[in-house]
Amino acid sequence: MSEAVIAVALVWVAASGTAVVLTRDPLRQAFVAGFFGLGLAFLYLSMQAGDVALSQIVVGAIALPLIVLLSLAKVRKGRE
Amino acid sequence: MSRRARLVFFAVAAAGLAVTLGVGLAGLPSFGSQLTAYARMLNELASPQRHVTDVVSAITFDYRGIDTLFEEFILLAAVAGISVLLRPLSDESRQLPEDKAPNRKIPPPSPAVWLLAVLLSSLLTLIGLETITHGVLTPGGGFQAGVILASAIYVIYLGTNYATVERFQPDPLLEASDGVGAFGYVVIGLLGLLAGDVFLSNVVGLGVTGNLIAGGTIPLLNLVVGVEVAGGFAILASEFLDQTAVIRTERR
Amino acid sequence: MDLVVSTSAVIPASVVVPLAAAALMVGFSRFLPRWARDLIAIAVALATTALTLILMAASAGHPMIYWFSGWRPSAGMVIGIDYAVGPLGAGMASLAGVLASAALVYCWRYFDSARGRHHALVLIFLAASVDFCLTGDLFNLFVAFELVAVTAFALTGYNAGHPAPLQGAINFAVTNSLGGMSVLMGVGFLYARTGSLNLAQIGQALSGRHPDGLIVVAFALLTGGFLVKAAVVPFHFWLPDAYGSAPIPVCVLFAGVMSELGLFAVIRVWDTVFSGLAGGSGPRMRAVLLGLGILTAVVGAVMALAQIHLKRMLAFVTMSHMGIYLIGVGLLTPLGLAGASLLVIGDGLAKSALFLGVGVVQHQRASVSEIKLRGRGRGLAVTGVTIMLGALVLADLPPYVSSAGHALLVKAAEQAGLPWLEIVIALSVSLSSGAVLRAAGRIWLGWGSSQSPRPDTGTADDPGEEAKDRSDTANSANAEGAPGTQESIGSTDGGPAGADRDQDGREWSGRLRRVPLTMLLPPLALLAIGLGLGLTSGVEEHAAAAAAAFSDRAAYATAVLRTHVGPVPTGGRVVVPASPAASAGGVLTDLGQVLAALCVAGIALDRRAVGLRRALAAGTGWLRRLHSGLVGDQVTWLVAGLALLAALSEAALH
Amino acid sequence: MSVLAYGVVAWLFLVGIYGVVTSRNLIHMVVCLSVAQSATDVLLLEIGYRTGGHAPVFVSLPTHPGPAVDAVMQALALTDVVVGAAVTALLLALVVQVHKRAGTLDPDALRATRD
Repeated sequence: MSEAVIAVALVWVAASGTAVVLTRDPLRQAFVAGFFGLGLAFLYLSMQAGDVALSQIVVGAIALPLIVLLSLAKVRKGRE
Repeated sequence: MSRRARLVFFAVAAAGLAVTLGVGLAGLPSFGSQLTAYARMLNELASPQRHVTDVVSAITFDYRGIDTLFEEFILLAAVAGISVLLRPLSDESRQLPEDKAPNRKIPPPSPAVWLLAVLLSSLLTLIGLETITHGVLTPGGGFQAGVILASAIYVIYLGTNYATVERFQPDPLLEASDGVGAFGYVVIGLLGLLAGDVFLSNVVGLGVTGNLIAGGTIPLLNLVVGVEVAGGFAILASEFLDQTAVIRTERR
Repeated sequence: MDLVVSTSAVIPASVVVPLAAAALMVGFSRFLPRWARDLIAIAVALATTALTLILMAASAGHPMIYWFSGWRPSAGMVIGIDYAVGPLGAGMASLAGVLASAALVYCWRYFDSARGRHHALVLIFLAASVDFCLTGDLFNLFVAFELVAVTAFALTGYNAGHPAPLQGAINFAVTNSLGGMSVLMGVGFLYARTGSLNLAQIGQALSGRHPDGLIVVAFALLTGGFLVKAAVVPFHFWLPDAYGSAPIPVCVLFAGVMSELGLFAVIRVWDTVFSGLAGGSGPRMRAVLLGLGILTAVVGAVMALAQIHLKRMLAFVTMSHMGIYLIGVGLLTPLGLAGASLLVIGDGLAKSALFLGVGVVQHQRASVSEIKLRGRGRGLAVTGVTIMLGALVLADLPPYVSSAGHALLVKAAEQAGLPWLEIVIALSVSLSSGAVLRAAGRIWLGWGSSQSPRPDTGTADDPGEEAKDRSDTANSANAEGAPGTQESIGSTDGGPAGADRDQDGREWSGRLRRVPLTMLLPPLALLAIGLGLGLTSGVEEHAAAAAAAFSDRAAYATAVLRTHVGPVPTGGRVVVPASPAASAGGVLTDLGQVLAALCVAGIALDRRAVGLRRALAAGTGWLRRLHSGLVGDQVTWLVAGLALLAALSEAALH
Repeated sequence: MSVLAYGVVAWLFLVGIYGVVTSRNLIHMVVCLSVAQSATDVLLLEIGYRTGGHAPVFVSLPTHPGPAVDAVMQALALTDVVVGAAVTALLLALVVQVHKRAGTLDPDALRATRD
């Protein structure tokens, strides 16, 4: 059973990773990256790696999106 | 190279790298079939020797403690680098944040949102502190808790405005916590040296397995790393926020 | 060779002292006056250098093993992380300490309002370099690799007021973090196969076994990642962008220490892990490494000759010398390694002196374009002598330690039956030193034409770039009074302003300010150290003994694992054929190189040889176009390089 | 299962690098680089996985029957996540400043000191 869960998580991670690369607009990409981070955390949890899953959630859900969105706000403001 | 030439060249190179990775990955033992002797030994030894239940924190803070010391300084260097890179330069100035700018009338945050922000922020702080203290027992620990504590500050910004959050994160305090956290890790390591043993060796009583305060120096290191990471990520977020909200470059 | 598990506190102190000082400086630098920050940083860097020198002396006879957290191996199974301190590693760490101290002293006036964080980053860089040289654990090597990289990204982009350093930092950051990922995958593969992360134990597990696909790919990924940091062709494209635009004191750390760490890791991993593999892969692997080394040396030298931007020229000189060190290391013999290590020390000091000299020129003349500086070297005589002497030392001027290294390298090449290597080394050294001598001749003696040799003016030195280039010069106003907003390094928010910054850069237009001593002395001190080392007797024997101890895999494994493994090493001393005839021959070849460099400079400056120069410029046009500075191209080259290296190591190891 | 598990590692790494090489926006490139970085974490944890293994937490309660998962690999992956976050944040800071000074985010339009 756990192997099936890992397989699902692997497919989710591979698909969302590709989606992150293919979405060229950085704003939408930030959200897809959040989804990709969640997939990674789910994969790590399914592989019994609690510590790494927690730090992936924390980095992927809090640190990375916050910084990417703030950078986008600065870059977008600079353009007007 | 032109973009097309680069794409063709990349396709060939990526095919080569794919074959290389394929050959390497094919040599690995099949997925989930192998547990190395080193891992089996540590899984058995960690709990009786270090009186901790979470083997991963025993490995990160004791068996391979010097790795984590350098990992903390990677974070310290990154945060110091970012605050150096994003500092206001001579042709830039700190002006009124956007929500206070004269030509923009932004309604003050409604009390309901402000209350939600306070509740959420205190909840996150509790979760952060709990993650630090339980780092010895369950998955979690200094780094994860530090980021959660830093996010507790930024929930206030989401709920209110820039001026309010500025009060909650004075720069001297954040820099001090960042520096003290990293320095604390070194001091705890030096305890072993001062006691005549080697660097990072455990000189603090081990306590009873399963208790919150058990595992000798591991809870202390967890706490110190939590302080450093909280200060570090708070500085990180405040630098990016300052760049967005406050710092303007005079158009030459 | 007795085995000692040293519990001396010097080993952890050499890493912990700079780290603790950096942490305190990040935390509390805003409360310290500026001079206090500089003094503390310099004192800590010098203390670290002293500690590593003690380690070098103490570990001369036998490797000193230090187990952190007290976890010694039990039943042959390594549990904790160890430092295996040998004379070669400690020597490299001492060089890092010396250069960091020189850079911090140079910073005293250069960055008048340098922030405490800049010094903290330099100290963390130093600590990471020391850990890189001493660690015996493969994953700790990766963590030190990343720590050196992170501090280097931030220091490269320090002049955030100009696009060039920032673009250089981005190219540098993207390629080096991909190199780091490749190293980490190599570590994962080796752990999956041998179940250990300790270099000695992995070496034991692999010794005598025939390499299969996984081991070959693990070698290629590890070595490829380290070669990215060592800036070897085809991984080198980030180097001119990063070194050519970083602030001068940072260039000293990069050119003298960081690239050499990459090569140190390559030979450390080969000697302790892969050299025990069955299948006699030594000679074939030697061919691969020598090929890469020769390619890097020649490409670096030719590109150096084609530059007129002084810092980019020195970046390519650094790359060319990395190729020469790789030739020495690639011979895979202790004598070759000894020659390469002496060259690393001698040339490292000389390259740093050159960068500091160029820094003085930029600080006083607000330009780094050889053409624009033509004939404006008067008043900077000391710097002129420093740069010319540094260029001659790079060409292995006899009394200097680098000429001793060159002599050892030539002997090693002969012993390996490849005497023609000496010609390749002589060619690339004379070209690269010739380029620097040409620049010095044009600036200080006013020879040569004042037009840029190439019709296209897409050089980095268009007036706009150069006018803004004064960012490195912190607060000095440009004597020519060109407006250009004065980007001072310090921020406006209360960094204690140096006296001359208050008048916002107009206070000395016209009167050339005297070059501060703290900017003049470090280059001379570095050259003096090189001369001193060169004159001490027996430096070759020490280097040869250190290299022999370094490349003795069985002795290393025995020392680390404390169980007698395989035949007890005889610890045979490497016979250094220091017969007078050989050393006389060595001196002759060195002088020959120096003369060749002078001839190259002479031809390049001679007005009549315009046709030759234009032909050379046209001939290397395609090479210069390859160095496009685009991060997409550089990453593509990196991927191609990894795949190529995997194919070559497959052929070599099987 | 091995092919899927290890195939995802190679796929993520190459897709991440493809994103970096063909990117037209520096922020997009940095996020693609973090995708490639996560491929190394997945590889480390896959090497450490043991079929039917439970998390390396040993409480005194009746433990899960099978062996535990490799805790050393989790410690390495933890360090790698931290390194990835640090490098990504540093790169974003560089990108913000490059946009301010060079005015563009297109990597192909950026010219380092070309010579």
